[in-house]
Amino acid sequence: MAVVSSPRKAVFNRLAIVGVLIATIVFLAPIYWIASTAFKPRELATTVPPTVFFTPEITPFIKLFVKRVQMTKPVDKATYDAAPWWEQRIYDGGERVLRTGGAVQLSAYPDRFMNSLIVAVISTILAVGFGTFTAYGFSRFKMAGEADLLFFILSTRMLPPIVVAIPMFLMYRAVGLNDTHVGLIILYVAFNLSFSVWLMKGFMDEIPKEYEEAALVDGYSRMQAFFKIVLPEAATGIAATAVFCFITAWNEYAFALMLTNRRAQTAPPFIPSQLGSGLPDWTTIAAGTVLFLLPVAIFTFVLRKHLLRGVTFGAIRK
Amino acid sequence: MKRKTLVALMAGAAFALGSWAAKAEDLTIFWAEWDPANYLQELVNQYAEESGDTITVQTTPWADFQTKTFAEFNAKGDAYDMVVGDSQWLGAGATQGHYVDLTDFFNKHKLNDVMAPATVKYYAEYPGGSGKYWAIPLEGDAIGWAYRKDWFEDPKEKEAFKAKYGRDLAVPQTYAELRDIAEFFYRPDEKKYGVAIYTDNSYDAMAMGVESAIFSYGGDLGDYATYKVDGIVNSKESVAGLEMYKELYKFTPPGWGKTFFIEDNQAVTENLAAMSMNFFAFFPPLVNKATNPNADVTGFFANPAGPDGKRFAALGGQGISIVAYSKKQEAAMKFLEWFIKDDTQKKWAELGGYTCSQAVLKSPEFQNATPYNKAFYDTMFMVKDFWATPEYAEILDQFNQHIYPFVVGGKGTAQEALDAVAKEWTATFTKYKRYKS
Amino acid sequence: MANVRLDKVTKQFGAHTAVRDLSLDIADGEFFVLLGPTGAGKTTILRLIAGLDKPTAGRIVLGGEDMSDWTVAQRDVALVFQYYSLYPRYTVRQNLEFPLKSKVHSYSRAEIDERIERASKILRISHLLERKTDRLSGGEMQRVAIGRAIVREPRVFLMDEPLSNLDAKLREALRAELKDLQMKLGGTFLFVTHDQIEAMSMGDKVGVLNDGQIAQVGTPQEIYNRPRDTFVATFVGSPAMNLVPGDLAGGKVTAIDGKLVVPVNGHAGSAQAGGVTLGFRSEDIRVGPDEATEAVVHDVENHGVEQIVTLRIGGHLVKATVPANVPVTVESKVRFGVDAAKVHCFDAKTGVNLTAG
Amino acid sequence: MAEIVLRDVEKFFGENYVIRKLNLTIQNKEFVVLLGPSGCGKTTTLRAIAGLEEIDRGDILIDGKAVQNLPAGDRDIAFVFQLFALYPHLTAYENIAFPLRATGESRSQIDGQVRAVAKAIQIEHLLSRRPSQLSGGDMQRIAIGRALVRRPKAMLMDEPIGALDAKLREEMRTELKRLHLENDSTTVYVTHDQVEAMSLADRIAIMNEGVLQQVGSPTEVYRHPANLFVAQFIGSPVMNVTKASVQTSGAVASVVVGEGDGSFGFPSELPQKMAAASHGQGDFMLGIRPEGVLVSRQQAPGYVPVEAHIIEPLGAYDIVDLKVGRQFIRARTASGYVGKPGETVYARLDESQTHFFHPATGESLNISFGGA
Amino acid sequence: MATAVMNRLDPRSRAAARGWSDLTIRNVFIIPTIVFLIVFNIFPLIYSLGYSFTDFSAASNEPVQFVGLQNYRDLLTDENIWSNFVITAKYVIVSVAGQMLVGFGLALLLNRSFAFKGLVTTLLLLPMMMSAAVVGLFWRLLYSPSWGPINYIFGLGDFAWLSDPDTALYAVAITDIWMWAPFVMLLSLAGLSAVPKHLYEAAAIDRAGSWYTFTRITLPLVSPLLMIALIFRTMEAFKTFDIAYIMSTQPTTELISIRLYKQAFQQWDTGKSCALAYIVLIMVLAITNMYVKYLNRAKER
Repeated sequence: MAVVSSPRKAVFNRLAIVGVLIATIVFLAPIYWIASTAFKPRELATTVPPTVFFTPEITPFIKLFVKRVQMTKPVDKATYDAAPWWEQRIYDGGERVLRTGGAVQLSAYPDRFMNSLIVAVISTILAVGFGTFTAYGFSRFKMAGEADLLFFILSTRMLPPIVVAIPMFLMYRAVGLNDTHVGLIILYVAFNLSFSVWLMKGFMDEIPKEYEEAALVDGYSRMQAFFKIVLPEAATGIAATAVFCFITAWNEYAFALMLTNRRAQTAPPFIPSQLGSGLPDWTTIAAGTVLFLLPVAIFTFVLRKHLLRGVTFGAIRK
Repeated sequence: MKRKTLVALMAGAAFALGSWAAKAEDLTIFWAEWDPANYLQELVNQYAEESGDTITVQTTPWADFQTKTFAEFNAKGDAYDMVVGDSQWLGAGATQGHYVDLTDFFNKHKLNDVMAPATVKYYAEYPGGSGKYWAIPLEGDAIGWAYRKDWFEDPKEKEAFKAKYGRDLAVPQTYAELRDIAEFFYRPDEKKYGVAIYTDNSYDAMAMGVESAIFSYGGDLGDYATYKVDGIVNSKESVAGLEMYKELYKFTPPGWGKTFFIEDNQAVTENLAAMSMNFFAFFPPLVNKATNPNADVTGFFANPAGPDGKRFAALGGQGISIVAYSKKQEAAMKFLEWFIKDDTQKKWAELGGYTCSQAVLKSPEFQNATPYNKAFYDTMFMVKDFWATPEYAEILDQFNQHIYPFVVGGKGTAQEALDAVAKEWTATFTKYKRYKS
Repeated sequence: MANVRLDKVTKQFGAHTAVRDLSLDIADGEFFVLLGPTGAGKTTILRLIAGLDKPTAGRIVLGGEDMSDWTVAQRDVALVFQYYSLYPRYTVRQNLEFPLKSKVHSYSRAEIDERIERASKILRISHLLERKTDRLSGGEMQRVAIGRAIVREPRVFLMDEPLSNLDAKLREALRAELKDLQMKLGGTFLFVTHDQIEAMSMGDKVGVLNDGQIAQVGTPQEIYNRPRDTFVATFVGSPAMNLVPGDLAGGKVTAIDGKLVVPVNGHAGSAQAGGVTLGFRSEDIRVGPDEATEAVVHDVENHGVEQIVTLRIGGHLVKATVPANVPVTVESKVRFGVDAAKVHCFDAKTGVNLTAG
Repeated sequence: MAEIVLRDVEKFFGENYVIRKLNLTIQNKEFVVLLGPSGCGKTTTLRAIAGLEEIDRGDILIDGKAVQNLPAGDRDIAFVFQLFALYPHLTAYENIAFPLRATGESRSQIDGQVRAVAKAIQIEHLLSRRPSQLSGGDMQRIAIGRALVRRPKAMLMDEPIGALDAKLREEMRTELKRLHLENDSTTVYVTHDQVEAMSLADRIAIMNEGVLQQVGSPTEVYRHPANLFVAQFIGSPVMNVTKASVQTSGAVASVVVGEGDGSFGFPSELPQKMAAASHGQGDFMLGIRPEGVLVSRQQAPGYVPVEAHIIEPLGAYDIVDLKVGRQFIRARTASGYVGKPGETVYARLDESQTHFFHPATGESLNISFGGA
Repeated sequence: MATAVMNRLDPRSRAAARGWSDLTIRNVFIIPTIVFLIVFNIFPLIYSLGYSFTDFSAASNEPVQFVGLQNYRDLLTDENIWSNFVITAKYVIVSVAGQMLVGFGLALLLNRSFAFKGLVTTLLLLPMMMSAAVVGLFWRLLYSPSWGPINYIFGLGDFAWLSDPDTALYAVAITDIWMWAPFVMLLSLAGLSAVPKHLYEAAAIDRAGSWYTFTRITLPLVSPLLMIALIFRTMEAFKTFDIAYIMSTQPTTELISIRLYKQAFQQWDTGKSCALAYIVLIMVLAITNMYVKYLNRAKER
């Protein structure tokens, strides 16, 4: 199905594809650079010109997961030889592993990562879930002042987080939600909910109401019709919305920085701290970044079809 | 998402939520994210073996250490039992009730005699000379310098230097000498530069560098007792100090606009600079061959003197305080008693901590333990500190706001910058009713 | 099965009145067609009966019981939609099972299978049972939709233009099938359409709807031959009935600038003299050399068995059905006359038919 | 104005043909309708002529010039789309002016031309409206105006009134025809509606599955369908088609429909004609339009008794389903002629309106009887 | 088939068929969200509005004093604050304009079929999936004249992106563009694919050239979606905190959010911070409202 085009246009078309490839390379270069840094020996991370060929190693990932400390003098040979291979890698880097008793101390990364997972997953489920219900409500039922309510919902997204952060901080302090998972989850839900309602409303409007009405006529209640018919149909929209909400919650930095300390702190404020204290350790921080990018990238990649289609649906019709 | 995975995730979440409260028995020390905190962790692990109380050293990056700490204080949170707080916070910690008064503890253990005088003065006592103590000096620190011995000792360089400046190329004793050497080694064509200094203004990095120069030049930041600043912080000595700092910035590597300890250390390891300013706490990586290929040829010296021979260095380091909102103050007190023991202090120094114990500092073992310990020992008796008033953060920000554009941006003159600082500081102190009239 | 009665039903959507004070009786076992143009309120009436909308005023009675407070599920009616009539992502079988698995019914697996088998046999969709609905043709989809309605034997079948998205041939075929089905099942059918051919060919009774009100109810023949007003007259029949302004005087109508004079019978003959609208169907026009009125052939449409000739008389256009074998060329002159027995005379203002009672 | 020639045009989609060996000449000023069910390739053919679709083989000539490799804009043809394809953000005026502005004509010239066209299609009062404020009919008029304003060599229309409702369609049909009459533009028109095709076309080209089935005037294709497909596609109600065979007993020939479901008398030359059409005595497909099925309430010579099954009253006439054994044959009768379903009536097939088709290929056997 | 037995539902199944009424469902579906948003978005705002008229400091236990409009007066006459706003405006304009240009440009390039289109599109989205904090950190390194690859690759020598007060803001903006142009691209792609194909065909028939088609058809029809992208990105750019905070400490890059952060969480001047937050909020609302009005006008057509 192609329009007959002039040779000039065909050339242009080919040029455009070349342009896409170049743009992709340019856009991906920093990410490639970060990813390759995650496998570099520390001293090659910041060379100019950048080191392209090197023997990849996983030391950065080992370092990411254990608590280390700078040594002032080289380790003695006996200790070195007695150490397992991964610990030797750390000795090679001029650091030693911290231990409590005999046990290796893990770094905070696994905890923070887990916190991120808990907070992002739960807040996404809640934001998308509530958003879906509310969008359905707005889409199917009449309500006085509906337009105003919808604008109100959208406008909550406009608030700069810092604006809300101060009273939020005070409120949380008052009720003891500071530095808790629940506190962060609530915050991210509040932040994403308006967006979710807004997007899902677009999708719900697109689903013919005849489907549910058919189910009503067939002897089902509206709730059953909603769960059996509407929800599966809204899957694309839910997926697209979830991707956006997840990306936002997963990467949120400012609130996580201000409202959590240790118990509930997520990874974004943590990763930059891996830079080290004596010498910059870009490899470890790159390793942390790569691992942290993986879940969201996989999530997006799996749902990419929905995402691309989803954006079309939701955004065009408001 | 498959239902099973979802269930698994929820279960995982529930488990994680449920396990929050688990560590209630432990003590927590809050500090910034750096190696000394790790050494401290190792030290307290030994305490745990002896006493049974486990202690966790909780850390956060330097950039938000202050924010985090005060957010927790202001929330009257009990997340931390002890805080290794910056010396400048002492005022806020003491007057706003965040710190437990340790005067009795101090006097009982005669810590005035045990700890180095400067550390007691700046880390523990507030207000100055009041005899009230809020912290136990824990980590001594100050500004010092690393330099490239191989560059300095290269005969060709020595000859060229002598030809140009009419004296020998040697470790600088004054800022003027330091400046000349920096200029001498500043060779952008060879990707070699003169000096690496602090320029990050997000916290106190740049202020520490600048005040070192100002103090050595005979200037000061004000009268800490009367809060008088005009005519002091913008005195001609202070202005000269600031100008010198600005002069040094000319010989830094390119793009040296947001630098702190990491960059300054990197300047040494990556052959960028002949001399590099840093806190002593960050020198360990420079003497380890694994982390610094130039470890063998890296030397250290104390902050140089000003034109009048005055010699000071900005104080870093911290004391440890007990948080007033902690529910485990007794256990914390018990730990501090253990911590001030000579043995502990020795151990602390061995692990890599900068003890403030005079006995340990004076011991030859300590002074010879590393190439920079001697310089550290020298420095610790000529340190001066920034303001420690409760409104410290505000005046630090004001200081940065004017110093930074002058040094890095080349805006205005040193006099203008410091005049503006004096004006704003006066206004701020007035606002907080610091002046008795 | 049950009869349906609408009793003075009004439905308003905001300021817009979709159905106005409408009463209607549909007998048990009757195939009733609601015919009307887009926006006449046809679909609204179906939705009111199904319970998908609530009437603003009036009662809806099903099998003698007032259903005003019943929920959709309780009413136990079947509804076939114009669009989106099948559940997406389901197979044909799942679609057919769906109404049998609701909480209000409790059928055994065996019974469900049996019903599906029977329904799919009747509709000739047995070979499609395992297919996903997005892989069906339009005709198959509508058959399945009807199948979903008949598996559960509802009290009333409601159909909202189920054939309008199909192509002509399929429509013709399904028309006969539906009619046949209704005769077999003996159910009460309420069928909504804007296509007068569908209405005429299928309905036991046709209700013509205009602007939320019933314009006329009757058998197809009644509607066609004795339209109550100009709306029904033009809406039913293809090509539409010719309407020309005329003057009634002395039992005769003079129309088209005096070029057409027709005697009128019935009530109209005795009606008051004055402005009227004269109506006659295209098949009631005779074209031949001996006829009274001269006209120019404006357009000829070949319909195979016959031709529809548009005649131009001054500024008026009139359509005539002419056998296929009569040669007519565009812009040539012909003469025509009207079968006086079949003309209708409408009040010029109200449009009410003055001819028939 | 132009002559359009399609020569051996082919297009495939993977393994499947979309258009197969299509040869068709559209004369200058001719109105040709491409007719066929959806997916038959008619729209693809039209779009290929326009340059909206590439073809894989063959030539498309406009005024003798091969254009298959030219982009649409260079072919100087106009195209009216099924869903109007009006530019939604432009007013009616701007829509009509678009093709002129695109080629950079002067402002005053454009204005004159737009107003002239608007007058011709009677939409002068709508010029300042946007498409969303217009009815379907008006939108289609504007789409046609946009095509006309260019004075293109040819007009191509893709189901231009398919989206309108029945009444409007009827009106627009007449308008389109008059417009063609006045403009004399070569027109290729695509539709799946045989009524439209019959009433508009000078010639109809019927396509099925990418293959051209028959080209001819409406009367030709109605009266002499080349094959079963055409026979059943043209005409409403649909032509009755049933399997049948010839039976001769003495001088009397008769046609037995279905599996011996009923037998109708036919002129005795049928067997010879069959033989001449080289089809022997085997089965064939018999086609007869409803109006060729003659129904009588009384027994009459040649008429056989049948049962009326369903009666569809259509006003001017009725369609009656006659039950012949297990077969149904639809007849067109005068309105109300058959009283009610279940009645027994008598029927005969009018041999002059009977068509005979090859049972396997569906091709017409070209057997005909003189007028009844 | 027409068995009379099944014509009526028994009363039990009729009751089962009742379920919740539509009104109940509507309320159950909508009200929790509204309440949630009020509690966690609006209530805090009211809370901080109250504090904005006081000298409250979250860091002290001193009694709170009502100061009226003093905070607002101080802020609106504070030159530093104004310079923060000017910086923010500059940043928003540069960064959003860049994102729109790059994003829409990318979408135009991508808006054709080629192999691996889906993969390429998803890969292009990677930057916006990263944490702004990490992005800032790495871009600081990328820009570094001593250690970063950018100057080396582009042969810029010692060009000091972030240390030069005049270029630092643009350097941050470039990073923001890199990160968020994909978002604009995504929305633009959606907009482009939503332009009915037959309009392009009509334009081709109408002999419109590529440029004419682009300006007269593509652009006007994509503009509502571009507008949505613009609104979102402007809102977000106005709120920018993390990237700029991590990348640069230049006074020339001190966006209003950073000023707000310092004032609220470093100096603990809570009352004044609340007032400043309110000024920011009003500005964002005003800008958004302007956009939304324009968008509605564009949609009405």
